[in-house]
Amino acid sequence: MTTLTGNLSAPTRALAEAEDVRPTRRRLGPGEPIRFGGLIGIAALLLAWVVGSATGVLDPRTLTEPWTVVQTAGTLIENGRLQESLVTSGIRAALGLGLGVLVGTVLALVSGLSRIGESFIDGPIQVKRSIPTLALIPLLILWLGIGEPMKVITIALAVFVPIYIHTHNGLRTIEGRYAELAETLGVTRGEFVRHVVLPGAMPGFLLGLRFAVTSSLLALVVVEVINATSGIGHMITLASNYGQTDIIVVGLVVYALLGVTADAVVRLIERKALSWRRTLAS
Amino acid sequence: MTTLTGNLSAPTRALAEAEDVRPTRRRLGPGEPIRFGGLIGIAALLLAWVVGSATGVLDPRTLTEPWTVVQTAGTLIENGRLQESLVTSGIRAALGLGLGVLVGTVLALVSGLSRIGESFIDGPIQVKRSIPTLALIPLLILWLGIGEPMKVITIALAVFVPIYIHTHNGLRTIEGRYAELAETLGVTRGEFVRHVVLPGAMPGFLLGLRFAVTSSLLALVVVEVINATSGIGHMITLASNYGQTDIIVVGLVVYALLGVTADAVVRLIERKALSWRRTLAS
Amino acid sequence: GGEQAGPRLELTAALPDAPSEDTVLRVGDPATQVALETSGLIDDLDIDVEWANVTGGPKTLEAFRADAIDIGSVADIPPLFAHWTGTDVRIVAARETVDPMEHPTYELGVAPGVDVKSIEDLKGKKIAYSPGQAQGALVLNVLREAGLTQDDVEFVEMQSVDDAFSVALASKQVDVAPLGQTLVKTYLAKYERDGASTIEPGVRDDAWTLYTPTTVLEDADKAAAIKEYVAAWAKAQQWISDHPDEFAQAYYVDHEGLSPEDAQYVVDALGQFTVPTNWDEFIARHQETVDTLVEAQDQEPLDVETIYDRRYEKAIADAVEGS
Amino acid sequence: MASYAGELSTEVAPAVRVRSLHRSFNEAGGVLNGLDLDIAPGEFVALLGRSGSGKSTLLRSLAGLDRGVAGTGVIEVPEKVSVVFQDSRLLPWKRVLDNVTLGLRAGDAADRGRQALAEVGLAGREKAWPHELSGGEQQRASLARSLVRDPELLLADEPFGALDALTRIRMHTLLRKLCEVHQPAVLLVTHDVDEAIVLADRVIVLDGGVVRHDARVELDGRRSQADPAFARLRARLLTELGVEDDHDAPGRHLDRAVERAAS
Amino acid sequence: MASYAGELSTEVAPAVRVRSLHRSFNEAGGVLNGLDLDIAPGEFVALLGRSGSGKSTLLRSLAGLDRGVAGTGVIEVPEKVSVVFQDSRLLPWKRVLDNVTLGLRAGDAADRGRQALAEVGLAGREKAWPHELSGGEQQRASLARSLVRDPELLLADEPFGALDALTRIRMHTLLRKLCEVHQPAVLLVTHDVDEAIVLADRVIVLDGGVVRHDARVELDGRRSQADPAFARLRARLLTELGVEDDHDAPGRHLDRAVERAAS
Ligand SMILES: Nc1ncnc2c1ncn2[C@@H]1O[C@H](COP(=O)(O)OP(=O)(O)OP(=O)(O)O)[C@@H](O)[C@H]1O
Ligand SMILES: Nc1ncnc2c1ncn2[C@@H]1O[C@H](COP(=O)(O)OP(=O)(O)OP(=O)(O)O)[C@@H](O)[C@H]1O
Ligand SMILES: [Mg+2]
Ligand SMILES: [Mg+2]
Repeated sequence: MTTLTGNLSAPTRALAEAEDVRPTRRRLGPGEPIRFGGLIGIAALLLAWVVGSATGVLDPRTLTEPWTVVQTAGTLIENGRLQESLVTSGIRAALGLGLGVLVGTVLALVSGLSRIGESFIDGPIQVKRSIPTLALIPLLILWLGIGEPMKVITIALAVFVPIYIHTHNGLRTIEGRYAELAETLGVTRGEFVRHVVLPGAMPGFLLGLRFAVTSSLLALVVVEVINATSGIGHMITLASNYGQTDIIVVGLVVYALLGVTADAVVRLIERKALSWRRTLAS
Repeated sequence: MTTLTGNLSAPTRALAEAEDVRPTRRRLGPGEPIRFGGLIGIAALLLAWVVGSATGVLDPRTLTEPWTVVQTAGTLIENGRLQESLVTSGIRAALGLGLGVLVGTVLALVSGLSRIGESFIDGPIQVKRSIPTLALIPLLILWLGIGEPMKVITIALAVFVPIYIHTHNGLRTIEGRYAELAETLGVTRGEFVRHVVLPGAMPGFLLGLRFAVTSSLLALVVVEVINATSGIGHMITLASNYGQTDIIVVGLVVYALLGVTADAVVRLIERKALSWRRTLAS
Repeated sequence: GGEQAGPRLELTAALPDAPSEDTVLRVGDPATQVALETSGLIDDLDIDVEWANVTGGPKTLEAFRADAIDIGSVADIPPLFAHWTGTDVRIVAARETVDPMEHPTYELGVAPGVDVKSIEDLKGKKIAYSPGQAQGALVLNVLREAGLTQDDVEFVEMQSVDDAFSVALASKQVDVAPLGQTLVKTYLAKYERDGASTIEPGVRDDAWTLYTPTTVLEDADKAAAIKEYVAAWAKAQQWISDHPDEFAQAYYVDHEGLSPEDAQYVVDALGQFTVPTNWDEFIARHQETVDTLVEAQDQEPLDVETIYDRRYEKAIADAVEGS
Repeated sequence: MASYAGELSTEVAPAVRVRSLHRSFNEAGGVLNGLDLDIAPGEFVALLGRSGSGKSTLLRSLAGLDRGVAGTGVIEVPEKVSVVFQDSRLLPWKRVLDNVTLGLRAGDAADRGRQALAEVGLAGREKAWPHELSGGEQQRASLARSLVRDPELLLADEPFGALDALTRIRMHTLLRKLCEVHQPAVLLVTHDVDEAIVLADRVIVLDGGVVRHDARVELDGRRSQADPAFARLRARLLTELGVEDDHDAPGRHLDRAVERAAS
Repeated sequence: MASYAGELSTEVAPAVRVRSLHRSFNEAGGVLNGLDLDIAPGEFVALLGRSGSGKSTLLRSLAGLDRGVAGTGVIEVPEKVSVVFQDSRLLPWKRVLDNVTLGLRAGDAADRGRQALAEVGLAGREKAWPHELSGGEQQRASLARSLVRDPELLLADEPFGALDALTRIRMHTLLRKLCEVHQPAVLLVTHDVDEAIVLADRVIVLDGGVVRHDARVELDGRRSQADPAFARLRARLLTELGVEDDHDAPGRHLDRAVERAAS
């Protein structure tokens, strides 16, 4: 007998209404999510940093001590540089992200739903993503100048690739039987896209978005090297030219915070938008 | 009546055995793949380059003409630099890729199958991927020196992130009913991983591999800046130091070739390994 | 630094004569490596050297902090920033150009169609400015020389990564930008017909140094090895000046992948080097640069003399005069 | 009842016309081997056949869903075809009502969908996700989806397989009512011979890739198993399907009787 | 035949013991409301009930698959439980044989799997992908997977729903044979009252979240619809399920008769 408690046969024990004895079965999935479990690893990382710095295992010239970083961040906030950088970079990243997501999604739809579209779009995108963004900058400067448009478009170029690939892949791996169903329901192509393709490709799209968000942040470091006077990327580049490790580390901490938060937000959206799924995770 | 041919009612026309009249139904999926369709877009790109260069629309000082690139490539092959670079970079990328794929997969399995594992592993990986690789280099140099191990590990660090995220995601989105099934079949955890988790997460893993392959190539540009004397990345960096646009473009063409080929190989593997799927694409 | 540290040496103590047998000096100085190897001078160097292909300020500094190399070869700006950001370094060798005004390391690139004939014309122009890089310091020095202040011009902040400056010039995003000699040739070759030009900066920018972390100098074996190395280095610089064609071929063509014409151009442009046996003037000019940076970039004032290890001044002098 | 196809002369153009239909999935052998079939407008045909005999394959051919499958033959079907798939095939990311009204372009689509759901006994479940429905409920939702769009041809692949007796009878009644109103041609796959006889104007048996048996149901009025004609037709169809007598259980009960006798 | 549970006294520990089982998916109301059930070792129980009455919910509870579902109650089941799911639930990435032998730790797993497939009429399809099987073939593959592992308790959720009459009889025979050899306790969900009576030692009807009706099948030897006892039990069960008379079709045929009379 497989039961949770062993003493059920004891005749004195009444079967109370609230009793809940279920067969124990080896659980193979990952089980219930741990509340705020995601923070444990980050806390461990922080702890390692603190301990490593305090004991001198980590050389402060390579990785500034956490307390110095807090202090430097304080100074940067006091003189307004950090906030200013955040706002500038935030606007750039958001614009680039928005543009990239839009372009990536549209291209993925065109290429995903028509073989002709695919044969024209897919190859060049594979070429694009094989080429370092850094190497494209001279071309972009020549075509777009060194102002904001160039920066936003460079970010968008970094963003649209994961969106395209994931959405295209998500779309193509929608189960064929749903397309069959749609065909027999006589839906228009527009309805098919809206009701079958987009929701079906949504998991792929959202995974792509997780990468796109990070890409938009990372692209800042590349674009803010050129004609920028503020921005997180500019702050980091400048500091690394001067070798100001503490400022670099402040920048990286900001990156980590932004990255982890953005990722958590996308995953929250994922959980909400894909609540219809019954997966190993749920 | 919805038929392919309109003249079926003509009494003279015998219904030959080979006649094949099927109901026409609006096709909503992408349809049959076009053979070598993927090359059309790339061919178009090449054509645009050739025409743009020939007509002078593309300034050769920004984007070298194709013929000059061929010529430069010829020179580089003659004096052996290209082959040497390819071999050096190839070995680095392959080692980094192998290591990264291994580590990424193992971490994804641990984190995907246990909530404890996830809470320790997932956060730090999100932090890692929010931070520009370039910014990690000083730390890696500190810990690993400036030799080959540092280069291979930096590539592996760039590679393991997409592998981890995609495999983890693929694993978590396996349909819950298959885990249920496995539980009732009384399989061991090992069997569960082998027969349910790995094949179920395979589509995700392979998508991750597409990104990993590109990442390993792109990471070359970053690592071969440091104490390298050959390699494609080194070649490009050196050439851009000296403004040798033609060599840069040769490097980029090599990148594009490698990237597109690698991607095509992974997609071929995908088609073979996932032949059990019935999707919009098939 | 190094795996097995030798006996400790005070920074003021006399340099020991010879390092112990197993001392290995890790050097990031590919040009000298090529010169030594090509000339055969390497045979005279009786210490073990492990060469690293690391150049430029940020990379050498990184490598110092990671204890990956012992000595680096850079212009005069990186040691300053190393100092200002907390890595204690010492300059152990200095090099100048024989005819510095004729052979500047950098020229000022002028965008096509922009009328700049001399540095006085810079007034009101858009200048690419990379704080923290040698190019940035050069721009400040040029302005000082021209009697202009930062307010007289418009700085466009951007980093001089790769050919970013020449691209910015070509697309007329900036009017003026400092270009290293390696880029001047390609820039003019491409855009001279559109009206692009370059002018000489009119300030000296030829200072070149070897620098090393003080921790390395505190290791008696390493300090002794560096004494050997700077001597060989000095001879190598002389050899480079005497054999420009051989060096052009060996370094710029074979090692760096330039075409022979470009290599020739660069070597000609850079001119002949000389290794001063007395550093007083060198240090005085360096102090000027420091003061400019302190003023323009709000850096902490520095008596530059303190980051020179003049024990090696004598070692070099002995070597140069002895030969 | 002139609308009943069974009573029409053959001059009227059939709603479905299939001629020498061949389909095969591999070289080994065909699933359909020269099948001919006519269904008159408004006619209700039940399709019987062994598991794996090709019933779904035929339905998919008629629905034009077998593009990739090798074969020849002529198929003519009306414009508006509606399919009830063997799996219920609800879009997992749409709630039940949205699944039912998908592609419905009437202004009152939602109302019609709600009504159809009520008719199949799913009133109040409009906002449920498909995975929250029981097997039979999913099947009924998928039935509602087909019925709500008034097809000229209804292809139903075992639409009542997961339903209990009472629900099944209700669905029969519903289907009959709708057929009377809209007069679609119907091809209904079922494994239940009784169901076939009760519902259909004609029962065909698929075997060896052709229509092996084609029986018009000549019963009238209340069709009951008690009717000897019903029983005769039933017995004939079961024989066609290879069953000597229904629900006989030679193995166990015989054995037990023997054992008992021996003990 | 002492092994038949129906003939055992109640002192023997039951294979399955369920006490006041409650399960609900939302606040609105429970699906199971204090259900009690004992199944003796080796006993074959058929479970009838309306679509949506909670049959699958009960089976999932017994299989320990409803961790997330709110509820209370005591469930005791044997160690080795095998489940035939309402959907066939074959792993799409494994060929049929691999699906059947998954987790089977016998040395001759492949042989046993092959034999099981042959027994359910799928000989030669070992290497097929699940999507290449017809609905009924998938169901049989999933049946083979459960039968090949000799469970102490077999929970089968409409395992014959997609099978034609002949195949169904064959599967009945197979199931009976295996039950006789291995004597598992069986809880089989079915919508077919005849099937329930033919196969089971006991038929229970689930309604309102409790066992509403519990009938021991006292028929012996050959169980045939012709047997009046069979017919009585059948009628009683159908009444329990809410059906007055089976396969009556008041609507259409009556209407037609009336119309005919009027014309
Ligand atoms: N995609 C496929 N590839 C290969 N064989 C297939 C495929 N689809 C169906 N078959 C085979 O064709 C035959 C007919 O299948 P079909 O689905 O038409 O049967 P069916 O009559 O609907 O059976 P059931 O009553 O079990 O649903 C079966 O033997 C099946 O295995
Ligand atoms: N995950 C769920 N969330 C919400 N409601 C559910 C869920 N699963 C089942 N239900 C509801 O619980 C009731 C019982 O479902 P169950 O699947 O047990 O029915 P069943 O008796 O097996 O029916 P059928 O014969 O149609 O398969 C149904 O009304 C169903 O809609
Ligand atoms: Mg079928
Ligand atoms: Mg059920």
